[in-house]
Amino acid sequence: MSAENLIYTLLGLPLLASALVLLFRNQPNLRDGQAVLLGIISAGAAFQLYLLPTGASLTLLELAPGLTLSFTPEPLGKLFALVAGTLWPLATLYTIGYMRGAKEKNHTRFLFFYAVAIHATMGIALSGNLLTLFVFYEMLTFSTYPLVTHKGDEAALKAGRVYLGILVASSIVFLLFGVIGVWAMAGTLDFVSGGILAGKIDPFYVPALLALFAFGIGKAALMPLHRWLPAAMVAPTPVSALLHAVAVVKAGVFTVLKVGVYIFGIDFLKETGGSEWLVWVASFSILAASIVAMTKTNLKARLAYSTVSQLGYIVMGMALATPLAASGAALHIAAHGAGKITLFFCAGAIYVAHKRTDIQDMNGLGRTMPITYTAFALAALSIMGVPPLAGAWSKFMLMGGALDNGYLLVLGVLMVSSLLNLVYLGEIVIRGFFANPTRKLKGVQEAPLTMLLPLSMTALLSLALFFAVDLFIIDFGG
Amino acid sequence: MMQHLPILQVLLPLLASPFAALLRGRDVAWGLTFVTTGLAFLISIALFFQQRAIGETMIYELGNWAAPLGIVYVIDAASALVLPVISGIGFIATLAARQLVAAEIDARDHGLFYAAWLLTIAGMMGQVTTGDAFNIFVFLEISSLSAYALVAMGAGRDRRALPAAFNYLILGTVGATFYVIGLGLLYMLTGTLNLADLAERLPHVEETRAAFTAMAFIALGLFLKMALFPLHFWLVPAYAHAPSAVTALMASTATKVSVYVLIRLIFGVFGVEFPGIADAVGLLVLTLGIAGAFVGTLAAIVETDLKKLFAQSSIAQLGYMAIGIGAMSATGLAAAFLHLFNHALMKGALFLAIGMIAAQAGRATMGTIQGAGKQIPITMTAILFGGLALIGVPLTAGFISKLYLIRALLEQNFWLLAGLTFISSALALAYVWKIIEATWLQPRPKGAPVLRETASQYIPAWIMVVATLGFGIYATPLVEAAFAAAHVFIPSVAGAN
Amino acid sequence: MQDDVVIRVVAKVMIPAVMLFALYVQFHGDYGPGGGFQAGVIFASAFVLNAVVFGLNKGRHVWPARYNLMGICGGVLIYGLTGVGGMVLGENFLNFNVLSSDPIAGQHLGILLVEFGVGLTVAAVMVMLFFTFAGRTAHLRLLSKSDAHERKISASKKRRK
Amino acid sequence: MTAMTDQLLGQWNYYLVIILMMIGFYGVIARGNMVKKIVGLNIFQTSVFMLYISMGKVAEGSAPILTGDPTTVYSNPLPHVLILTAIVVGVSTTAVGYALIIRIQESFGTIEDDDIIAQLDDEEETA
Amino acid sequence: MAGFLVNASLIALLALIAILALRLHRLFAVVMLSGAFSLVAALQFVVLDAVDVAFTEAAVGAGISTVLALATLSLLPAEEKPHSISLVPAFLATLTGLLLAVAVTDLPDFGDAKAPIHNHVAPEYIVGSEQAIGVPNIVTSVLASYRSFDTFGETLVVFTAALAVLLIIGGYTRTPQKPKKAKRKSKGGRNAG
Repeated sequence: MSAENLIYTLLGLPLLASALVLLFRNQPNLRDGQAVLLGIISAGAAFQLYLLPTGASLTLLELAPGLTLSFTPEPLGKLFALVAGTLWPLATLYTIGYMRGAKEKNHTRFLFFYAVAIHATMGIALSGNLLTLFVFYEMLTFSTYPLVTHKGDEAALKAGRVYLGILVASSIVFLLFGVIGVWAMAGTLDFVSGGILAGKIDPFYVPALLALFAFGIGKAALMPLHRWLPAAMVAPTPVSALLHAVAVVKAGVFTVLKVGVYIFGIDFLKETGGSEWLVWVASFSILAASIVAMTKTNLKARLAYSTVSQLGYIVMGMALATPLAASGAALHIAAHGAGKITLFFCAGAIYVAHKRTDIQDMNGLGRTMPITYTAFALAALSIMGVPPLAGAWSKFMLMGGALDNGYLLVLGVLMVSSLLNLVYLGEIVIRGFFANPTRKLKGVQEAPLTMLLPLSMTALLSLALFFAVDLFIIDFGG
Repeated sequence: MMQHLPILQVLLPLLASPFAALLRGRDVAWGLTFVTTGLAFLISIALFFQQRAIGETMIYELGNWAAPLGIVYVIDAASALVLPVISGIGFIATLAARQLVAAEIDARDHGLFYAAWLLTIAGMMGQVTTGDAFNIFVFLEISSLSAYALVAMGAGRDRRALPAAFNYLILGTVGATFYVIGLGLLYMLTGTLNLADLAERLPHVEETRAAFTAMAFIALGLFLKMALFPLHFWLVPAYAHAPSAVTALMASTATKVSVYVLIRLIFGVFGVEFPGIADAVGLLVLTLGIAGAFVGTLAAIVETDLKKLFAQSSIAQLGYMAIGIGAMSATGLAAAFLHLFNHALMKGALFLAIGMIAAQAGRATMGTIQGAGKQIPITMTAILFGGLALIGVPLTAGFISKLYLIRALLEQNFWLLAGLTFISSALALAYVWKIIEATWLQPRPKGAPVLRETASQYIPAWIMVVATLGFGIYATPLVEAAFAAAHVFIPSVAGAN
Repeated sequence: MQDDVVIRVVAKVMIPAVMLFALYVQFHGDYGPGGGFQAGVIFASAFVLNAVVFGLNKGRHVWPARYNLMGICGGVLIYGLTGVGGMVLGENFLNFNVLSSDPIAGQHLGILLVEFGVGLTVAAVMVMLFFTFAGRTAHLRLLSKSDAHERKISASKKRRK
Repeated sequence: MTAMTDQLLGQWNYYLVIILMMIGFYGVIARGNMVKKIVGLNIFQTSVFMLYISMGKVAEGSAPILTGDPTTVYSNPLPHVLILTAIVVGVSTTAVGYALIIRIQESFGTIEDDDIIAQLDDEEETA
Repeated sequence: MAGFLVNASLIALLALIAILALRLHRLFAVVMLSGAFSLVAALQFVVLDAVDVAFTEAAVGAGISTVLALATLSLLPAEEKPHSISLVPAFLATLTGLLLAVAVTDLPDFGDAKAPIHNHVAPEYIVGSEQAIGVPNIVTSVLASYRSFDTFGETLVVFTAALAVLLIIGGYTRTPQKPKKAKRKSKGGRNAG
């Protein structure tokens, strides 16, 4: 298939899936089955698009002279599309298992918005200019709101309010201004490798403009705009998986990275030093989040804060303004995606099997649910950056990037955060395998296959990523 | 017949009005109004394309007396752009009026009501089309007088409409009188009243203090008419207590016409080179515009009566048009025209939707609409989109005008102003969010009146919403038209888009 | 004054004279000062005088409100349609030359017509204004008393029958 | 001498007219009583008319009614025409204004600005 | 010189009347004074060769306005609430006045035949109307033919005013006397809606 058709396919399949979900709302198996099937197809399409040479472009319509809705898959976008495309079917499969296992209601509505969210994510990944990206960014926010408030009780609504409030406000107040500012100065919004702002803007304004984006993209959960992420933990686990690994936060950091690379341009950032301040903000975000994570005993909350700190890595990768670091950041999107989704899958599996969310109640569980815990351990190691797991490469490249620009302190930050990871993720694994159960674990056994299958696959994925890494390293020149 | 379109545009409603006044029985009068406004709308569209096809200014000499002896009608890129706004809004508002007016005005008054309604529309179109400075005043008074009466009709449900109308009358007349004074000075200096002729003869006397004073008085009068901060205090009560249909009609047209007349006189007669204009109008209007934008938005945030809330936001939106004018550049003017057009659409949608609620519940307050999202989802969605457009979210018309406004400011390196403009417009999020939350995220309180919606109630508002989205998704022709309009006053120097 | 015969008699004489003067102003406007507007005002004043002296109700009978509105609208239409005549005859709106074979005559005709339109509207409007205001504020002292007087007379008439 | 008096005459005329205008304008914006506002408005407008008529005057001119005598100097008719229209507009506004005053008196029992505002404030508080 | 004296004294008289009209508190007197103001203004217009305008001003200002005002007064309290001179408006008025005064200094002189207004458009009316229209009263020919559209507009303004007055005090849409009533009314509206 030609690149154009692939773009259509990737954008279209999720919409088709959502439509079919509504159509088959009364035949659950048909409804769920087609979602998974279409997911698998889209994963294949994403992979094929990833292998195709870049350069294809597709313009939907022109709002105003020089202002279009268009899609141009560049390496970074294709990588993100691949991540989202591959994780979608797994997540859907898992969702079905979870929803049936945990007796949640409104499957149809849930699956519908799930698919719409994937559509928005694809739009973000393939967007050819800032405007398109912004549109799909907002679409993602609004389509995930019903998922976050799925339970519909007071707590869920409150969380939903925080979620919408922070994401919408930040994007309208800062991001939109950034977009308009860029357009007014550069006369275009297209993503061009090497950036479009070089020479168009007085270097004095660069840090301010960058700030508009860094804080405008609330989805990147850069402190202090991270509050919505833990708040959204009230949602069912598949949503957390979607938010943390597949769509929302990934879309956030992806946007930051894309803006840094294709709007500002790495070299431009480097020579103006406009992103230096962001390095330190990111470092703070990394460490602070990790420390908060250690204080949490609720499993999902702890994972949430670990995400916040991991996102800091990616933002920092952009802020370091070296090709190596940027590639590292890009790779980390994939690595952390695979790792974190596994962790959440496991958390969900534990909840379904054991109905517990607090870490203290999980002593010795590893012996009754070995597969889940093995997967959890693998993913945790990957997040910590232990070879032979995907996380190792990305962290390594980030450190290299930090060295290139002589940020020795950043090196320290990365080391410390890895140690902290070891502490707060390791604890869970150790309790699982070696601590003695606080009470009888009668009747607790592995979660249903529909859940085990995805989580073990994603776990293996982070293993595979380590060896096939060459395929996923994007060269941003240098 | 085609060559008569410029006059028919205004003449049709003018002549239909006496008939409407004589008609008893509300549906007859309404039908006549509906048909007339519909025809006027078609004519204005035809004129727009006719003018585009010809590509130059069309002149219609009334009584075949050539200017400056007689009065001429002028259709150029600018008036051709503004006419469809007025006639279009007039048409849609009439469509909605059938229900709104039935709910708020005694049926025996409908004939007179629609007569005045037609006059105010015709008066506004007359101001836009005419090429004679004094004729502007005459039609200004036609539209204003009928507007005072229409606003006062709100007394049928809320007596506060009466003092509102009275103050509106006093201030409106003062504004018009200031305009006449300024015009008198101009006439004394040049001996002509024809706008084109004025523009031609003014340079000979532009160094005089009298010319400057004339400009000051004309500008002041029109500031008052267009409710530019701080001369805006008459607007909110007038819009808030007028009948819903009237609010919908006037909120999206009345002040816009004054903005247009201001542009026509300041740029079309005095011109950007006129000594002192950059400070007197440029800077002044810029500062007042920004101030108005903030004052209006902040007032809207704390307001709980929806009509008042959106009236306040109109103050802010007028501020943005003023900013576009104050930028004193082709892009700025184009932005002003764009926002004039787009804001008419959004406010039309909002006030039509709110009018429907007010007509049912008596008043439209935050309490009235709390949790109404479940009961009248379609109407509330219209309000949602209108609000998003006010904020300037992409894919709505509001985004386009904001885009060019900021660009106009950055072109001149007004960084601070651009920032302020954007912040104030982002603040709109606060009051729009307030409404969204009340409507969609909160439960309907116990014992709250049950709201209903029928197709005939929300279709008018939705026509506007669709237009708002349409011009947000495909704005290219509009942008071109706006720049063409701007280049009527500021010859093309800055690049097209 | 309400019972003052002198005033009532003088008024009876005055009113036609005023109307005549109004007509003069209306149609002599081409040659001297005056025209439709002034004529209309004067014409209306005759009715006002009538109503003031002989009472509101009687005044109303002389010129019922319904016709009044017709007069108001009719004047506007006369003016407008005179202008449209120019259009129909192939020239622009309000072109009077073509109203007759000879331009000058056409102009005269046109001016006559439009001035009449103005006069009609203005007269009708002024009468309407007076009656509406006076009707709303019916306890205008002088009016109410003359009304009372009127009632007395009609009552006595009834008795005679 | 005559030139000087003419000068004086001209300037004086305009200045006096301006003073009239300002008296009227003050009446409009200063007075809380609505009848006073309307009266002030009339004075304001009438003096503006006077400005126009003054500018139309030609020294030793006569009313612009053709006498047939070619030597006669006529004053400028155009301002007269404009002001005729303006006067009519003025009286129309006045009529509407008085009509509103009547309604306000009926439904508020007063025509003083501040009293009405006070009433409305009480209403707000009770509501 | 005589012209000047007449002019100046008339305007001085006008100023006197105007000030009185604003100072007095008895509305009846105020209205009467404003009528007088119009009459004197009419005189002034005659002096300035504007006979038509004088005629109209007298008929309107001293006639209609006064009648309407009296009709209105019969409803109103006889006295205005006493006010002290308010400073801000006075300041604004003076400011506007000064602005105008500055402008006047370089306007063409009063009665100056060389002023642009007497040499640009007006002459064509004075000379041309004879042949083009053939009506001696130039005002009439300008009013009814050259600028006939303005006069059409003027007629429409009168028409509008009539509509407005009919709607406001002649109409059927009444004000609910108490806020309570308004609520009930609105409820009715809701049931209808």
